[in-house]
Amino acid sequence: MKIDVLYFAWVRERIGIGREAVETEATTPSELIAELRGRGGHYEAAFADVTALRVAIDQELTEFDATLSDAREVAFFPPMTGG
Amino acid sequence: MKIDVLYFAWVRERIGIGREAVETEATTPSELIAELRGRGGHYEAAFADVTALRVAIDQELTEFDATLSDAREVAFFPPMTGG
Amino acid sequence: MDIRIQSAPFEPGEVLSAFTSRQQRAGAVVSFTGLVRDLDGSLETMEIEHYPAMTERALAKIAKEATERWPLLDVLILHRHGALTPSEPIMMVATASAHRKAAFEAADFLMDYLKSRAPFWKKETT
Amino acid sequence: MDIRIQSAPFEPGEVLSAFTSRQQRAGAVVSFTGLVRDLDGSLETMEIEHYPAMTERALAKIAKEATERWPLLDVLILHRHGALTPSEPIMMVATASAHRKAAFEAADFLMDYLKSRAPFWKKETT
Repeated sequence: MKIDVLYFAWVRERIGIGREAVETEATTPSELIAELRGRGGHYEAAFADVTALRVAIDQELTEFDATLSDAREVAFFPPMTGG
Repeated sequence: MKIDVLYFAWVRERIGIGREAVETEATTPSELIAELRGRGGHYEAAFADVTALRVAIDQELTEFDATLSDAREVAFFPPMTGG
Repeated sequence: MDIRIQSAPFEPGEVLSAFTSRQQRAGAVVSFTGLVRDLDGSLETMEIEHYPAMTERALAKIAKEATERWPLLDVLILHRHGALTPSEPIMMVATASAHRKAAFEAADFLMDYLKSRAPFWKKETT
Repeated sequence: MDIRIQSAPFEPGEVLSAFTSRQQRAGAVVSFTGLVRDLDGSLETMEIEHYPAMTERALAKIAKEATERWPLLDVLILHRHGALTPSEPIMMVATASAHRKAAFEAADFLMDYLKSRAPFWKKETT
């Protein structure tokens, strides 16, 4: 399936782009991260420490082992610092 | 000694005046209240329940057994309801 | 420190804007505004009596107590007296601090203290 | 409920005045304003990035959660994104309730929740 993958803050800066369409068979964000890390380089650097990341599926904060079925958009970003 | 005695809110309404000069030998607000109650009438009604009252000496909240020595102004009023 | 006791109406937004714009190092500004409530639609006016010689002193003491307990950069207390009508602002406190927690806790403390220690008495006329 | 996400500057006082004057039954209005801090005088700009498709939804959810926990009459959340300079207001929350305690607690809760659940990221440039 094809998913839009979004990156924000230093995740975006390390990877070098803010959004890309990814063809994947991953069933969870964790599996998707494993695939992306497999690309090496910037991706490996960006996803080196998953505990420093948060994930949203279709604009809802969720867990890394949540299901990706029917997901259209997955976003990875560091802890939020609004307010 | 001569003390200015002030009344606020329903204490003022019951007694009928907001301020009066009182010649007294009272050494505490409690003793002053006893003297004022002795006048009877409105004073007795106003001071019937001292637990419903607060007292300030020279513009500082204090206790009914505080000392009146050097006091220039004593005020009696119900619990405050500002804010 | 800014203490105001006045019979004139005030606009909470104007007070907050002036307070906020004079902060140089604050990261957090909290304001509380108390409004005249009309519970059942029958309130015509509220009259607030106070003890003029004591009021300013009491409010300054309350503000000082707050600045001793929390790292505040600024404090404002404004309280009206005289006749007020429903929905009108009665009083306001504002606190400025580097951090949110101090600003919130100090504003809450000011309100508690002000309700129990400042010589104001409300009287409602229906 | 009033949710605003904007790059334009805002005047906290104007927001508070509009919020306060639209209250009919409230007795208490609490506001929190967050300002850009410049700790050592070296901050030139702060850039706030956000996740547009998620932001409004997250803020509405936060506001709804507050209204379910406390008896609020109104809630406002305003958050800027883009470039900000020192001392500028970053964001604001306001709550209105019949009683002080609910207004204070809900505003504090909104701030906690907003800091941990709303997709904003600050980046400072010195």
